[in-house]
Formats: sequence, structure tokens, C-alpha cells
Amino acid sequence: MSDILIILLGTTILYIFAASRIEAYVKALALQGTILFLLIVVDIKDISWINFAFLILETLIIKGIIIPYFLLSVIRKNEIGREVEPYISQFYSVLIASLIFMFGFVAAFWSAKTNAGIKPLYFGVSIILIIASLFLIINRKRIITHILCYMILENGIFLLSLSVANEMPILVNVGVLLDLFVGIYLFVIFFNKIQEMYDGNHIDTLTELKD
Amino acid sequence: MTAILIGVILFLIGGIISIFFGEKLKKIVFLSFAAVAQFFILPQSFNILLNGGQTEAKFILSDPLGACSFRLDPLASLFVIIISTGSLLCAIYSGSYMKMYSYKKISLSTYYFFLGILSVSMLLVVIVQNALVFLIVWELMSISSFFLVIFENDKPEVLKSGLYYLISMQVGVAFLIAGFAWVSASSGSLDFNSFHSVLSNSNSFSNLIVAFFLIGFGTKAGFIPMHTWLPKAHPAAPTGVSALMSGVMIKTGIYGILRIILLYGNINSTIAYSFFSISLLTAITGIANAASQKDLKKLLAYSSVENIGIIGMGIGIGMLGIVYNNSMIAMLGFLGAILHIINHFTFKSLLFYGGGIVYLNTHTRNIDKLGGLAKYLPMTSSLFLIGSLAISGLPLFSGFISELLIYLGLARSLSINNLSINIFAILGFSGLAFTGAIALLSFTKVYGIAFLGNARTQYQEKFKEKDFSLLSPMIFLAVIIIITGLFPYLTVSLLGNILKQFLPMDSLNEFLKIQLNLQILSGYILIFTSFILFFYLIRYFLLKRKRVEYFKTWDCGYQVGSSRIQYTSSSFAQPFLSLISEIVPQNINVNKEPVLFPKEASIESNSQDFFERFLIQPNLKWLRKFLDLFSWIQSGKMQQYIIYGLIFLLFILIWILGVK
Amino acid sequence: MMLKYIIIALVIISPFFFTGLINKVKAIWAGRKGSPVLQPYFDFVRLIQKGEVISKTTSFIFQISPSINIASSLFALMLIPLPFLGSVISFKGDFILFSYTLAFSKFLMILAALDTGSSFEGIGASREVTYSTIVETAFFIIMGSLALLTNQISFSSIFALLNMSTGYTILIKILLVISLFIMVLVEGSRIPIDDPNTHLELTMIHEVMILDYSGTDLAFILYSTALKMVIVSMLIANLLVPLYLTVPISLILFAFILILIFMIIGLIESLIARLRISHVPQFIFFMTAFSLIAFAIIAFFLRAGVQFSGKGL
Amino acid sequence: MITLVLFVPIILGIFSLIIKKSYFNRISLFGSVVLYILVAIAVWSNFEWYILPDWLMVYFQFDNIGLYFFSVMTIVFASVSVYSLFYFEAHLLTAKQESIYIAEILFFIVAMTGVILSTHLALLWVFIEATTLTSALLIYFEKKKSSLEATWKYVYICSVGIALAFVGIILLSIGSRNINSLFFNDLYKNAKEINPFWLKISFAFIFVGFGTKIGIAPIHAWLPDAHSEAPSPVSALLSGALLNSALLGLLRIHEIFIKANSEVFSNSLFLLTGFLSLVVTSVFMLRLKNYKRMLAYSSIENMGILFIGISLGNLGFFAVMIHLFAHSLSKSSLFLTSGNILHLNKSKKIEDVKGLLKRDPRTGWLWIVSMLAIIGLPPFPIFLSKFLIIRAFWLSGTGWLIIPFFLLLIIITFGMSSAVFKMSFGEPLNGESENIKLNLAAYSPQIVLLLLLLVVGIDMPQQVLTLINNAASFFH
Repeated sequence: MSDILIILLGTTILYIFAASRIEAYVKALALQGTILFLLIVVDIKDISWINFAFLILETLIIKGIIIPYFLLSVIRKNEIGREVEPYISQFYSVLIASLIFMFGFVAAFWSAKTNAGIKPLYFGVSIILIIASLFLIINRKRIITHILCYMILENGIFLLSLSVANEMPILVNVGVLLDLFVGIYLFVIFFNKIQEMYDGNHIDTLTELKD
Repeated sequence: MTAILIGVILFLIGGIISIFFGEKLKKIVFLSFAAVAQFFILPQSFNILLNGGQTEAKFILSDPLGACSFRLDPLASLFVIIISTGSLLCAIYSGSYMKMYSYKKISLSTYYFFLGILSVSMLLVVIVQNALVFLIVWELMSISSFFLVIFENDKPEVLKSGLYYLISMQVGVAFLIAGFAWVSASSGSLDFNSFHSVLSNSNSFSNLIVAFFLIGFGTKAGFIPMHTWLPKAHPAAPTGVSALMSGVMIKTGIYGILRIILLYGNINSTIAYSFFSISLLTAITGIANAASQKDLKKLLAYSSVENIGIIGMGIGIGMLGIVYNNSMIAMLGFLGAILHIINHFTFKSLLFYGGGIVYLNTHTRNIDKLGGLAKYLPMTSSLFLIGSLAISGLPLFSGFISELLIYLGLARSLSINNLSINIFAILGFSGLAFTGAIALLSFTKVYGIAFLGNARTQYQEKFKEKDFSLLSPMIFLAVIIIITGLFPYLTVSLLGNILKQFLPMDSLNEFLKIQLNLQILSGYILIFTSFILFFYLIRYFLLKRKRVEYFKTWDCGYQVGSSRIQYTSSSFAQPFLSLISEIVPQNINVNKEPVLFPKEASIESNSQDFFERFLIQPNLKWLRKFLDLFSWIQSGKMQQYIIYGLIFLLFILIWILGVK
Repeated sequence: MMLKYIIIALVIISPFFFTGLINKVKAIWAGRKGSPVLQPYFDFVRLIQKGEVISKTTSFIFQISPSINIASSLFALMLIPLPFLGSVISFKGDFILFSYTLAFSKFLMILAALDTGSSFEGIGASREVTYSTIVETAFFIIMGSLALLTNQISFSSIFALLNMSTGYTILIKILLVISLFIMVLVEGSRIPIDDPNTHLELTMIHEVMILDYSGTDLAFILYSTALKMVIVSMLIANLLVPLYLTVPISLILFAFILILIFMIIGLIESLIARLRISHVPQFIFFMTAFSLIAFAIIAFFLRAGVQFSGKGL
Repeated sequence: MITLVLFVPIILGIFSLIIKKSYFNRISLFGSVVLYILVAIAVWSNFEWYILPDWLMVYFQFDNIGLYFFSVMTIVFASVSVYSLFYFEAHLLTAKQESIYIAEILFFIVAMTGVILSTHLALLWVFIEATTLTSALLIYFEKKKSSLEATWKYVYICSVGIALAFVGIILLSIGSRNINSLFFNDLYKNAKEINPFWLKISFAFIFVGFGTKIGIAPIHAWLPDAHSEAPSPVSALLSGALLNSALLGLLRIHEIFIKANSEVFSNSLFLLTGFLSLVVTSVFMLRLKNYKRMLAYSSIENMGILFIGISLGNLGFFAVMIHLFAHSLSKSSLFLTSGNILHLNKSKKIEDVKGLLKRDPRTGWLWIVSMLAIIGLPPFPIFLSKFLIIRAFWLSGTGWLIIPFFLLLIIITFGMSSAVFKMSFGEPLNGESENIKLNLAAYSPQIVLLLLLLVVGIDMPQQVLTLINNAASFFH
């Protein structure tokens, strides 16, 4: 069950690589949050109820519902439809995505061999998510895409931490979540400001400060 | 020791509290503190200088400075005397000279404050025995003199020169820091005395470090190729400061070199030879450049480079004497060098002060615009003549004595049965003669063009020089020059204890021999003086009853002439400069209409410093170009910045995987 | 001892004899009878008796220079040794004092020239000082070579130990004599460097510097120029007189060599024209070159290579 | 005590946001300053007083090095607070704006305190991310277009970097599976048992992540933008306190390597990036146009020097501690003074500023003297630290590195000093030569900072020496 879920999580990335409508990204993001929630429900058993409740809160409520909803409203408000032409075209992006997938699975196999107590598939897919999100950040130009990609990065890291299954103290978890939440909130605030102050809302307009 | 430290503190207080007094009182306040300080400093230092021994005071500072001792030995006390009197003279001179600025409503607060700091730091440099504290006061000296150099900072070129100076000093101090860091690391202590054991085990590393020290101190002193700051900084500074820097401050570099030689002990012959060669080249480069200068202060600055070279040759000969175990040669070398330090202090300060009076009255430093000043400024002119004669190393004056000693050292080295020292000695011997001849050219040029003949331009102002505070320092210095010139054994007798530090005790005999020779020389020089007087009297009596007419200069048929047709400094030096145009590259621009009979034409020539043109500027340009290659780093594109991080991360990961 | 002072006194009165000698040789070579050999003395006396015209531009430098000039020439003479008799005054490093004394007078003569404000005299001064840079350097190389050869550092002791009659030393001797001879020409401002008889100021060196002098001062200058030639010639004679002679013979030889030198100068003046100004430095530079070769021979062959028999070497 | 430093400023900040009164703003700001100073003094004198629940005590503690960093931060914080009074006045802030500013400052300070005091790796991460978030609004405080750009780059780059650091933390927990704890003390104790491969991999991520915050090349690029666009007091905090606290995070990880005796790897990383930072700084020091950017580059340079010092191991730590202190103080002084200059000239361009000494001699001299302090002229302590680093170079057998080190430092010195002197000397532009005097708060913090530096540089008080020695001995 968890294997299927995790493959599904990987395919969301492919979807994002191929799509060019911003709203589609947000939907993929919501899907990722939901899948993470399901993963926790299915896979994780031996943890305290408070931590469990917390994880549910984090994945389903925040990652799956609140943040996507929040971002969607921003996108609709600012009437952003499509991604502008990225540096590397859509076609090659998909090609690169498949390469990233390959690398992810190689990492998964390798991690299975190292005997370090990692869940291989979790590990591989999380690496796929992280690398893919970084690639998207570099490649895509819209600022809102960057915010979305940051969320994917966070999801990847979350998955990575699940792959290790080391329990963090609750204080840390709360802090991480708070940071994430405030971070996204700030991103959106600044995104709105940039929308106000600059005509275009892609990253090339932000190159005034240089030497 | 307490007395010296009290003196130092008095200088410091004088500098600091002068800030709080009115513009007119500042000079008096500073001067009185400086004068009182002399009463504390001079007796004790003369005592040590004459009677030998040393006195020490120790302060415990916290880490990383540690215990810091102040020690006054004969070598240090000589420098203390020079620095202390030099600062006092500068303070006296500045009293009137700096009025020029108060007329322009420029506050003198910074001037006297930094003058105080400069004096204090110079005094401390020569007595401090803790490497780190030494570096601190050394840097303080650089920075305070920097602020004095840029006193006229409303002129952009002054600021530029000042920065050049500051950066040169940073380059120099880098070598010192590297050197002291190594020595203190290997000896485990910051005290100078502990360095002896490290430096004297003459392995290749300690030799390298000694070379570092020589380069570092040499930068301050103005050895090539690190001399290029001198001709920039000295003209930029107010005259009193130029005199103090040129006459006193650059000598702290020499002090450092001497101190290192004392600590070094086991002198390596390669270092001695290289030092000697560099000094020789310094002397020639310095004076060759001086010959080409039109700017009075720049000329004097280059002449300082020359004199530093001569001092260096003396030290080099001293080192070679130690290498070849010949205490006579070593003694002649060191004695010549140390005497030349004193001499250069006296005549260079004198010349700068004289140049300052010229500048004060004519507002130009370009000697091609001067002329005939001997009639307007008789006192200044005579004193300047004494300085010029002395700096050219002519008999009757002090410069001759020190150069003679160095010549003798070189001549003695010819009798060592070793081919390499013979060759170096003859090079030094003829090189020193060459230097002396060019010095003669340079200073006949300065004096002849600026002070003699007719005025080349109309002077605007009424001349005034009868000012006690301007003339008294010069007269004091001129008296020292003449006394040393006529009775050299008097001055030399002060230096015996310093030589004892450098040479074994049994070389006393040689010192007496030199003294004896100098006494004979003194007699002969007096004979020479009486010859001159005798013939002048003959001339006087011969002409007494004859008709002496005063008429205009023989004009060779041309009735109408402008005073501008007189020889200028550039034309005077041209025949010589054309011989050495490879060493002193000349730029000559002729502006002439390309018609058959041009109505207006002009010619302009100036020279460039060989080392600056071929060594420093190309390298700086190269460095700048190299660094500019990376200017795309900060492009303003955020994604590019993220890529840097990712590439760096990838690099580390590959590194980890590669290097297991 | 007395003999030394007598000879020195003779030398002091002799300079004009030698200049007269040059003129006589030139006249005879040109087929003229020429002025008497003692003519320069008459000129000297005539000048001494005259008053002076002094430029209004000048300062005190102009008036003290000739006295200093003559004083330093005479003082320099006192440092020059005679064969076997030594010099009047001597100490270690006296040749340095010798050179610097001459430089001292040169310094003031140049200043005096610039003092008049005349551009002609500026030309002369500038050339004089340029050539002196080469001459002084070469002179020190010569003295350095001799010091290397003898291990001595004063005129008297150098010449007292200078035994040069075999092998390489003859070569050295020739080289040094030629160098010193050039120095004589420079110090005396003689052809091919300078022409004391020309009337074109632009081409002159020493003579143009003293254009404004007259009367006593001019007499002083003429005398000291002549004396300087004699002094340098005495150095040559010292080099040439062998050490194995007796005192009287060596003194006669000494005088003979001096006369010969001046006759050669006269011959040269008759035979060749003066050089172009731009070639003068090259010519003087021969002095440096020859002396350096001499030094090299001494250093490499005598010092490092070939063992040389003889005292003090 | 820890409760006090962590919670009191937050509470005060929240109250200021609510009350929005000028007097209360000042009370909360200076209340926190006084509290911080008192706490620092109390800890110095080994005075212990905890009112924290036990389980929270585990996560925070004042160890030697933490105390040192805390003290440095407190000094910077105090001076920035005093200067803020001038900032309020010069920018005519309303009480509401003031309260926002003060609340943000206080939150920011607490975040940094959290970084310094936390004993758990992930918790440290949380606080580092918190510093980014709390300082972002401060950088954007003046609400200009350029500051928005700078803020966006700052927040985004740092967030991505910090996210990578979290990857590193997770990887470390893989490597330390048998320890099963990310408390530093546990990690140190069992350092040798951590799988070296995972340790190195995780360190790569953490180095890049925290390095981004520290502003080390090649991940420095946000720093000149953010530091130059922030209000001057905030720049001072960023440069003088934030970089240090991120550095402390990295140092705590580095300590694991030292304890595991495999510090060769981390040392070479430190050395490499240190030199890279010097190179980057010297490239841009020769092309300066904006004086606040100049100061920002100088921060990169000094972080580079610190990294080089760290890489030299035990020999360098003492120097690093002195350097860190000196850099924080002198850089704060420079940034605060740059605020004065900005106020006087309304331009950040170097060419627009001339004749500072004529315009306002106090500002001019503060500007010059602080510059002299940062380029390491004696008697300021950076000189000492540079000397000690050079000595460490010799002792560690890498003496040849002195050559590039000095070469780059001299280029930087040249760039900075020529810019500063061009600004300070000469005649003021458009003839405004009347002597202006700003209010006392615009000068006093810098003067105090410079005096402190002088005291430390000339004869370090025994207490400070002990403090530094203790901090340096953290690495043994």
C-alpha cells in the first residue's frame, strides 16, 4: 500500500514538470500533502499519540489543505494563469525529470544496500522530490512558482525524515512547522508586495541589486 | 627608563590636549610639551649613548601581548635622540609654517594631534622589545604619518599619494607580521631577546625570515623596489612633516634592520651580499631619479632614497665584514652607516625646511619657476647651500665623513682575499662615486636653478624669512653639520658604544685607529679651510685698490633677453639624463604647430620611476584585470546565486565520494 | 725631506709652463714660431693686476668660487705623492679626499656659472657636471684597482708598493695610463673634449662656464685649471716611474714624463679636431671601460689565478 | 535566566505591538537591553537562577562559547538600541511604526539567542530559520523597491539554504542512528561512533545551509543586498550578531569532527571557503560604488578570515574568538555610522559623499576610525587576531598561505580605505559646509564600541580574557 502511495507521490512531480498552469501546481501540492497524510496513517505505527496527532495536523491540515488553499486564493487574486517560458523548455524538463527519477531509484537501491536502516523507497523518492524542486527553482521564472517549489522541497525533506523514522522531540517538530508556516506566510506577503511594485512578477525583474 | 617614558607621555599629552586649545595656542601648547619632554629624554639617552649599558622597564600586559619591556641600549638611545630632537624641531618649525593653513581657516587640531602620536610611536618603536607591541606602535607610526601626509586633503592628488603611502606601508608591515609571527612562534615568546636563539641558528628558514624582516623594514626605509611611496608621500605632506618623515621616520626602518642584525648574529653571506647590492642599486636609482625631478620636494624625497641606499651600503659592508670575520671592515661599515643616519637627519631636515620657506614665499615647488632666491631669501639660501654641500658629500661638511668611512670600508674589503667580495666592493666603490657625482649634479641643479640667476617668474609676494621659528631649526642643524664636518671625531666618539653592540669587545683598538685617522683628517680639512680663507683674502686685498664694476651678465650680442631664457632644471640635467634614459625613462612632449614658422611652441618633459613603470604598475594592472574576470559573480540574478550553492554542494559531495 | 717641499714648490709654479709648452708644440707643428713658453705667466700677471667686472645678477657664490677653486687645486696637489718621497699630507683614504676636494671646487664653479643667469654658462655647467659623473666613477675604479693590487688605501702607500713591470701588469699599466690621460684631458678641458681656444660658446664646456670672469678671479681659475692637469699628470707619472730606480733618477724621469704628457697633449691638439658634443660622453666612457678591464685583469688573473711574485701582493 | 532572555523580549514586543505608545516602546526595548546585559553579567559571575520547567532546560543552556557569543550579541544589541533612538527621530517614525520596529527587533534577538543557547541540533535549525523570518521584515522596514528585492532574495535564498541544512540534519541522524539523539552533548560524547561517511555527507549539506546564513563565499550572494538595503541599525545587527550566531551553529557541528578526530575534512572546507570569500571580497572591493555594500562585503571578508582561523584548529581558535568580537563591534560601529552618513547625504553612493569631516567631523572621524578598526590597524584587536592567525599558519606548517592571505587583505584594505577616505576628505558636494551636529544617540554607541575595542586591543581585561579563553577551550 505504502509503496503505491509513494510512487504516486513521485508521479506528482512528473505532473508538475509537464504542467504549465500554476493552479495545476497547487493541486499537485495539495495531493502531495494528502498522500503524505495517508502514508503516515498506513505506515507509521509505533509513535506516541501526540506526535501522531501532530503529524496528521502537519500533513493533512497544513500541507494538504491550508497552504494550498491559501496559495490558490493568492493566485486567483493576482490572476496568474500560466508559467512564463522557462530557461530550459518543457520538453527537456521532462527528460531531466526522468533522469532525476533514475537517480532517485539508484539512490534507493544503494541505500537498501548500505544497511543504514533507511526505508529505500522513501529515501529515493524524497531525493527525487528535493532535486526536482531545486531544478524547478532554478529553471522556472515566476515567483509564485518558487514559493510552490519551496513547498515541494519541504515535502521532500518531510519524506526524507519519514524514511529515517527517527523521532524528533515535539518541541522541534512544532518549531519546524511554525517556521514552515510563517515562512510561507511571509513569502506570500512579499509576493504580494512584488506584485504591487513591479510590473512583471517573474524573477528577472528583481536584478537591480548587483555590482 | 622612567625619564624616557615620561618624555613619551609628555609628547602624547601635548598632542592630545592641543586639540582643546584655540588655533593660535595649539602650537605653543604642543611645543612646550615637546620641549619639556626633551629634558626628560635627552639626558638619559645621552648617558646611555656615552657610557654604554642599558636600562629597562617592564610592564605586564594581558594576553596576547604578554610581558612588554622597554629597553634603552646605545643603539636605541641614538635613535631616541634623533627622533626626540627631530620632533622638537618639527614642532618649532611648524609653529610659523602652519600659519599658512590657519589663514585658510583649516584647523590644525589633527596636525598637532597626529604629530604627537607620530613622535610617540617613533620613540616607542625604538625602545619596545615586544614583537606584538612593536608591530602596534609601528603601525601607529604609519597611520599617524598617513594622516599628516594627507593634511591638505582637499587636493585629490594628496589623498591619492597618501593612500599609496598607506598601502605601501601595509605591504611592508605584512612582511614584518609574517616574520615576527614565525619568530615568536618558534621561540615561544614575544620578547626580542628570545629571538636571538631562533634567528642565529642559521638554517635556510631563519635566513628566509631575516629576508622578510629586511624587506619589511626596507619598505619603511625606502629601499628599491619599495621606495616608490617616498616621492609621492613627501611632496604631499606639509613641510615640517616631510622633514620629520624623511629625516627621522624612515630611519626607524634602518633601526629595524640594525636591530635584526643584532638579533641575527650568524650572518648569512647571501643575505649580506643581496642587501649590499640592493642598497647600491637603491642609491643609484634614488639619485638618478632625483636628477630628473623638477619638484623640489620630490627631488629631496628621491635623494632620501639615495641616502638610505648609502646607509644600506654601510650596513651591508658591516655585515660582509662580519661574514669575513674582519672587524675593521665591519666597524667602518657600521660606523659609516650610523654616522650617515645622523648626517642624513641633519641635512635632509635642513633642506626640507629650506624648501618649505621657499614654498611659503613663492607657493610653488617647481624649481623651473623659481630663480634668484638667494637675493630675496639670503639666510635660507645660505643654509640651503650648506645642506646641499653636505648632502653631496663634499669635504668641510658632515656628509663627506660618513661617505669616507663607507668608502674606506669598501676599500678595505678589496684587501680581503676573496674574489666575490672584491667585485662587490669595486662595484660599491665606483657606484658610490657615481652616486656622489650625480648628487653633485642634482644639488647644483636645485641650488643653481632655484636660488641663483634671475627670477624666472614674477614673484607675487613680499618675501619674509626673518622668523625665529623657521630659521632656528635650520641654524641648529647647520651647526651640527659643520661641527661634524670639521671635527668628525667629536661626533664619532659618541658612537663607540653602539659599535660595541655589533662587534666583539676586542675591536676597540680599531675604533681608536679610526678615531686617529679622523683626527688627522680633521687637521687636513682645517688646512683646506685655511687655504680657502687665504686665497679669498688675497683676492680681497688684490681687488681692494682696483676698480670693480657691476654690470649685467655678458649677453653674447643679444641685447634683449627674458629671464625665462635661463637654463632650467630640465635642460641642466638633460645631457646626463640622456645617458641614463633606460634607468630613468623620460617623457618628452613637444607641442609645435606643424607649420614652417610656428609662432607658439612648448616642450614639456617629465620622468617616470623605472620600478613603478616596469614593476609595480604592470603587476597592479594585471592583478586588477584578473580580479575583474570574476565580476560577473554578483549578477543580481537570484537563481544564479542558488546555482552557486548547489554547485558548491555537488563539489563537496564529489569530494567526499572521491576522497575516501 | 726638504727635497719634497722644494719639488712641490716647483710644481706649484710650473702649471703655466706646461700650458705654454702645449701652445709651443702646437705652434711648431703648425709651422709657426708661436708665443714664448712663458707667455701664460705674463697673462697671469696681467690679469692679476686688473680690476673686475661682475654681473649684477650674481650673488656671493660668484665671488668666492675662484678662491675655493684655486685653494682646492692646491690642496689636492698636497695629497699627490712624489716617487720615493711621498706626499705632503697623507692618511688612509686620502685619494677619496682628493677626488672630493676637486668635486667641491667643481660644485662651486657650476654654481658660479648658474649664478650669472646666462644660458651659455648653463650649457657649460650642465656638460661639465655630466662628464664629471663618468670621470669620478672611473677614477674610483682606477683607485680601487690599485688598492686591490697593493692592499693599500692611500696614495703614498699605493704608489710606494706598486711594482708593475712584467706580464699582465704592463697591460694594466697601459690601460690605467690611458684612462688617467683622458682624465687629464677632461680636467684641463683639452681637445678632443673641449677647445680652450674656440670662440663659439655653444661648443665649449669648461671655458663657457667662466665667460663672466675677469681680472683676479679669471687668473685664479686659469691657474687652477692648469694645475689640475699637472696633478693628474703626476698620477700618471707615478704609475710609470719604476720602483727600482734611485731617488734622483726617478725624479728626473718623473719630470720627463710630465713634459712628455704635455707634449703629447700638444700633438693631439694639433692633429685631431674636437669631438662632437654628443660623442664626448662615449669618449670619456673609454676611461671607465679601460679601468674596468684593468680591474678585471687584476681581480681575475692576479688575485684569483696567476700567482704574482712581489712584495705586498 | 534562560526563560527571561527567551520570553521577556517576546512578551514586551507583543505588548508594544498592542499598546503602540512611544514610551512603552522605549521601555520594552531598553528593558530587554538591560535584561540581556544583566543576564550576561549574572552568567559571567556564575550566578545561577532558573525558573524553567525541567524539560525545557534540556534544550537551552549557557555553555562557555554560548556565553561568549551571547555577550557579543548583547553589546551589539545594546548599541543598536541606543542608535535606534536616533533612527526613530531621523525618520520621523510614528509610535505605531516604532512599535513594529521594536517588536521585530526583539523577536529577531530572541531568535538569535535561541540559536546561541540551544543544545539540540534540530532546535538550533529551527531558530536559524526563525532568524531569517524575523529579520526579513526588518530588512524591508523602509518599504522601498530595492529593499523589497533584497528582502526577497534574502528570505528565499536563506530558506532554501536552511532547508538543505535540514536535509543534512536528517542525514546526520542516519549516521548517528545508534546514538539516536541530536543533542550536541550526546553527539560529542559518541562522536567516534558516528558513521564518518554520513557525517561528512550531512556536514556538506549543513555547511552549505548554515554557510548561506553566515554569508561565506560562494553562497554569500544575498548578503551585500540585504545588508545594504536594511535600515542601518538592522544592518548592524545582521552583520554584528546574526552572522555570528549562524557561525556558532556551524562551529557546534565542527566540534563533532574535532571530537571524532576527523577534522581534516571540515578544516579543509573552512580553509577553502575562507579564501574564496577573501577573493570574492577583493574582487568587489575594487569596484565599489555603494558604501553600505562595501561594509557588507567587508563582512564576507571577515567571515572568511574567521573560517580560515577555524580551519587552523586549536592554534586559531583564540584568534577567531578575538576576531569575532572585534568584527562584530567594529562592523556595527561602521553600519551605525553609515546611517549617519545616509541621513546627512541621502545617498548610498560613494561618489555622492564628500567632505564628511567638514560636514560633520564626528561622523567623519567615527567613519574613519571604525574603518581603521575593521581593516586591522592597531591598536584595534583585529590586528591581534590577524597576527595570531598568521602565527597559526606558521605553526600549522602551511606558511605559504600567508602570501595569498596578505595579498588579498591588502587589496581589501586598499579598496575600503580609498572609499572611506574619498568620502571623508575634501570639500562637501554642493557646498554644504556648515557644521551639522546630530543628536547624541547618533554618536555615542559607536564611541562606546570603539572604546571597548581599544580596551581589548591594548590591554585586555582579565575577565574578557577568561571569557575568550573559555570560549576557545570549547574546542578541546
